[in-house]
Amino acid sequence: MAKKPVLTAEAAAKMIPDGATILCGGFLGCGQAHAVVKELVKLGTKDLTLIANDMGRAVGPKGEEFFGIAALIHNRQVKRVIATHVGMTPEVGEQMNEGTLEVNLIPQGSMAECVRAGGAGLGGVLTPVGVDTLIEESPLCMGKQTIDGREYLLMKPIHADFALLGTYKCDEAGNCWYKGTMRNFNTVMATAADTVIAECEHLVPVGEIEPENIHTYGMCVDYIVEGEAK
Amino acid sequence: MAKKPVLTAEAAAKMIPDGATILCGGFLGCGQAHAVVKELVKLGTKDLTLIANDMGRAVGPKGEEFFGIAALIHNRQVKRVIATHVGMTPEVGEQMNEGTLEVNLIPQGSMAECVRAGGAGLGGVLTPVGVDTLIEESPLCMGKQTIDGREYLLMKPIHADFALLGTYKCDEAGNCWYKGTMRNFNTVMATAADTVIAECEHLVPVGEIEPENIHTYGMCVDYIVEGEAK
Amino acid sequence: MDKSEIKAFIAKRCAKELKDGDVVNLGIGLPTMIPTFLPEGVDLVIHAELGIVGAGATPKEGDANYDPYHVVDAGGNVASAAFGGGFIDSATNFGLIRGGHVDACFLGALEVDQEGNLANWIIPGKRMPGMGGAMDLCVGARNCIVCMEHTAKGNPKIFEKCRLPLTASHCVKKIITEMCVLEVTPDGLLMTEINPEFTVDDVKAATAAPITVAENLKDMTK
Amino acid sequence: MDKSEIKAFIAKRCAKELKDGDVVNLGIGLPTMIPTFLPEGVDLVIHAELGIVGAGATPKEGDANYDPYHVVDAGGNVASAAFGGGFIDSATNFGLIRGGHVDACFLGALEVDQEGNLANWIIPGKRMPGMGGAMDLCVGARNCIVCMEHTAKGNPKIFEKCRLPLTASHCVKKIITEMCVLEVTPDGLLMTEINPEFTVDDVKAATAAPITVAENLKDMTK
Repeated sequence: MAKKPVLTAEAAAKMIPDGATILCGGFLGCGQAHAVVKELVKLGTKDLTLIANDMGRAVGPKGEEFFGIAALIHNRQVKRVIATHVGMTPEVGEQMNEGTLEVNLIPQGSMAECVRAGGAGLGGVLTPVGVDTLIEESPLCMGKQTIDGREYLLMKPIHADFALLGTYKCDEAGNCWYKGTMRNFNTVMATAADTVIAECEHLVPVGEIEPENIHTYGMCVDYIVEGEAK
Repeated sequence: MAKKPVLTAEAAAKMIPDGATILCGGFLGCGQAHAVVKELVKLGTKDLTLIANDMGRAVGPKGEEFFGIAALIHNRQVKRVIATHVGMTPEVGEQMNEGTLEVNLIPQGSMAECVRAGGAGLGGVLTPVGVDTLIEESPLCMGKQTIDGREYLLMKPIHADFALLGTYKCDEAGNCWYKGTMRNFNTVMATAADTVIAECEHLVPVGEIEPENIHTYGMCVDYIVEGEAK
Repeated sequence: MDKSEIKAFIAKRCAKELKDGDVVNLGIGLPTMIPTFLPEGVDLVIHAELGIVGAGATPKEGDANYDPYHVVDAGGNVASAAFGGGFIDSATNFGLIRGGHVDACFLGALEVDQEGNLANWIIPGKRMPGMGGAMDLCVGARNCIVCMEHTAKGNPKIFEKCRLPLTASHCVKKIITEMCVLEVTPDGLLMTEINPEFTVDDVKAATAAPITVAENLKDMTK
Repeated sequence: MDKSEIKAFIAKRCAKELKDGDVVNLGIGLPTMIPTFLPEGVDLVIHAELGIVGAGATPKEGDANYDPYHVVDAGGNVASAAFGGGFIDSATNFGLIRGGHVDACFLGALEVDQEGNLANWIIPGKRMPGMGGAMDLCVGARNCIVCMEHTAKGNPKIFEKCRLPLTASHCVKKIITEMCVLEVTPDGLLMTEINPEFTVDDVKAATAAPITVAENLKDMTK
């Protein structure tokens, strides 16, 4: 199988234009593409739509300032956020109240499933989660259906221009393996974007990840970046 | 975590009553619970509904007669089959033509997705696959919907009384790992049955399967059987 | 009861809901105290939204498995997988939640009502951190149990009908507070157990919904 | 052309559709011959329904990776993962197929028509082996290419409208036979290449649908 191109974090970030929609893997910064995100901050790429479980952390695990994509929020590079929880980045709420940031909150399982649907060619997701809640009014909800006597919301598939994965090991064919809780949304996000950039902490030779233990398949990855976990 | 009970193949097969609906992991017998199936054949459990990619093979990889669940078909223990392909078990077609076996064919991806939906609490699957085909008339199809200008079939979630998994390694907590192409439908089937029996070729101590490399989580498994791949 | 003892008292009663091998999700705060009170031999599978099926003890700095960048929980704290536990992706993980593979979830409430409706994620105009995995858990877990102080600053939290936006409707099966245990039934709230420090009238006065008292009302401390 | 050469001829022309790194699914029979004809430096990711992303060469008995009980293909034959390939479960695998992650699928047809409709899985009352993964592949692959002999025992297989039950509608982008290459366009079939052994009239006579001949008709052997 062909090797995937390996880029610097800067070169990868430069591929992302103003106004892009980005699926950002990671959960409170764990499993996020930190090196590429830092370059996006430097570049000042603006009007981004970020789709991620959360917007990173205002304060990192060891006291870092703006851990993960929190820095993009702080830097006011984001115009819209689709997330499940933004409690650890108070600036999201502030910018929303100012009217400079659109925030769409959806349940964690629905986000995972909608991204999966976007990558798997499904027309939508029929989930009981969100029935009788504000989610019925979300722009991501296409209506309510009763099936076998139970109500379900029809949620929209999510697909984006870019996906930024934060992986542990990545082999030269693009196969990825995530340590611990890094995997989270990364595996589904890898399937649901036009261009997929896998940042890894360790670029390894093909064969180091057993064929049975691949979490994200190389065929989903377009570019590899050697990065860091923080 | 608690250890899962380890049963003999015979004891496991005896838990399955006449008329049961069974999700059978495996693809042409690869990744099938061969030992439990053999005991079901011996017991003569009847009126079974089998849900599986295929009905095994009339002839096994090394010339075996009735490889996998093909033996249950041959033994006329099955009243209904939901499958994607039955070309390697001609008796399925014969019994169908005799009117003694109901056969529902659905596309492979739809079967995987319907079983996944059954295990994941989704109301149905909206897939473009099967539109304008005989699948529209399948008992597993609940209708057609147009979303964003494209037609989709709404397919029924699949859930069963039992799931029989054919795994390679299983640890004492029920975590499973599949070698090669054994995984196929096993991982989704493990989530979509009231009682899940994991047959394994190798019962291993907890820890031998890395926490990141578990394919089927022990929380989904009710019983373990030490078996064989053939 | 001393204010400081209330949480432990509730957590202790919650622990009685669990049996060996149960898969449970514990919300932040009070619910995380529940495992402390499990009897010998009751071993749970702790399910964590962030991707741990069978979470283990919290590692301390210096422990071999202390890894704040790779193994964390939904609060961002360092976490671990228990012996036999595993790591999982979010889609599969929430499939298990929605699919009824989690036996119980314990969580707090801003408001809960006699129909089992729960509000615990938003106060319009004030707090909007997001629902995270709460909606999925309330809908998906086989048993959704609210554990909380019975009142907030003396005001009721249990109503005929929630006023705040819901987390999920018709999901709560049981409410466990420092005063009593309430079951949500088709006929409304049924008090099955009481803390002998309180009278039935105390409970009724602290609750903004009608309560039926079980014929066989038990002492929740026993 | 000698009957025995036809399949290789078609497979050779099919190979020109592919570029380095493409993810392809090859149906049984003729399509499996395509990789033989790839130019140097064109490396494909062979996608197999049974759960291989990046399938490798077929192992022989005695090879270290010969494992007929654990690594097989959708025909039940011994298979392998290529260097860099991986094993995958069916739900994820077909998610990739339906989601447009497979660049091309090559498969045969019982019938194909000018609207790109394809029938290749059932002859009512006769053959009903099941569709396996064919419906998913036809709908999901970015390019669905039919490669087959132009006629069956002298009878046309390319129609204005398929008569047999469809595998999928409006899915076929291109038809490659020993006579010609046909593109399915909104205006019907467009012949872009021809085998110089045949005339345009030969092709038309063997086809039960109108054919438009491209202005710049090319030699498919070049």
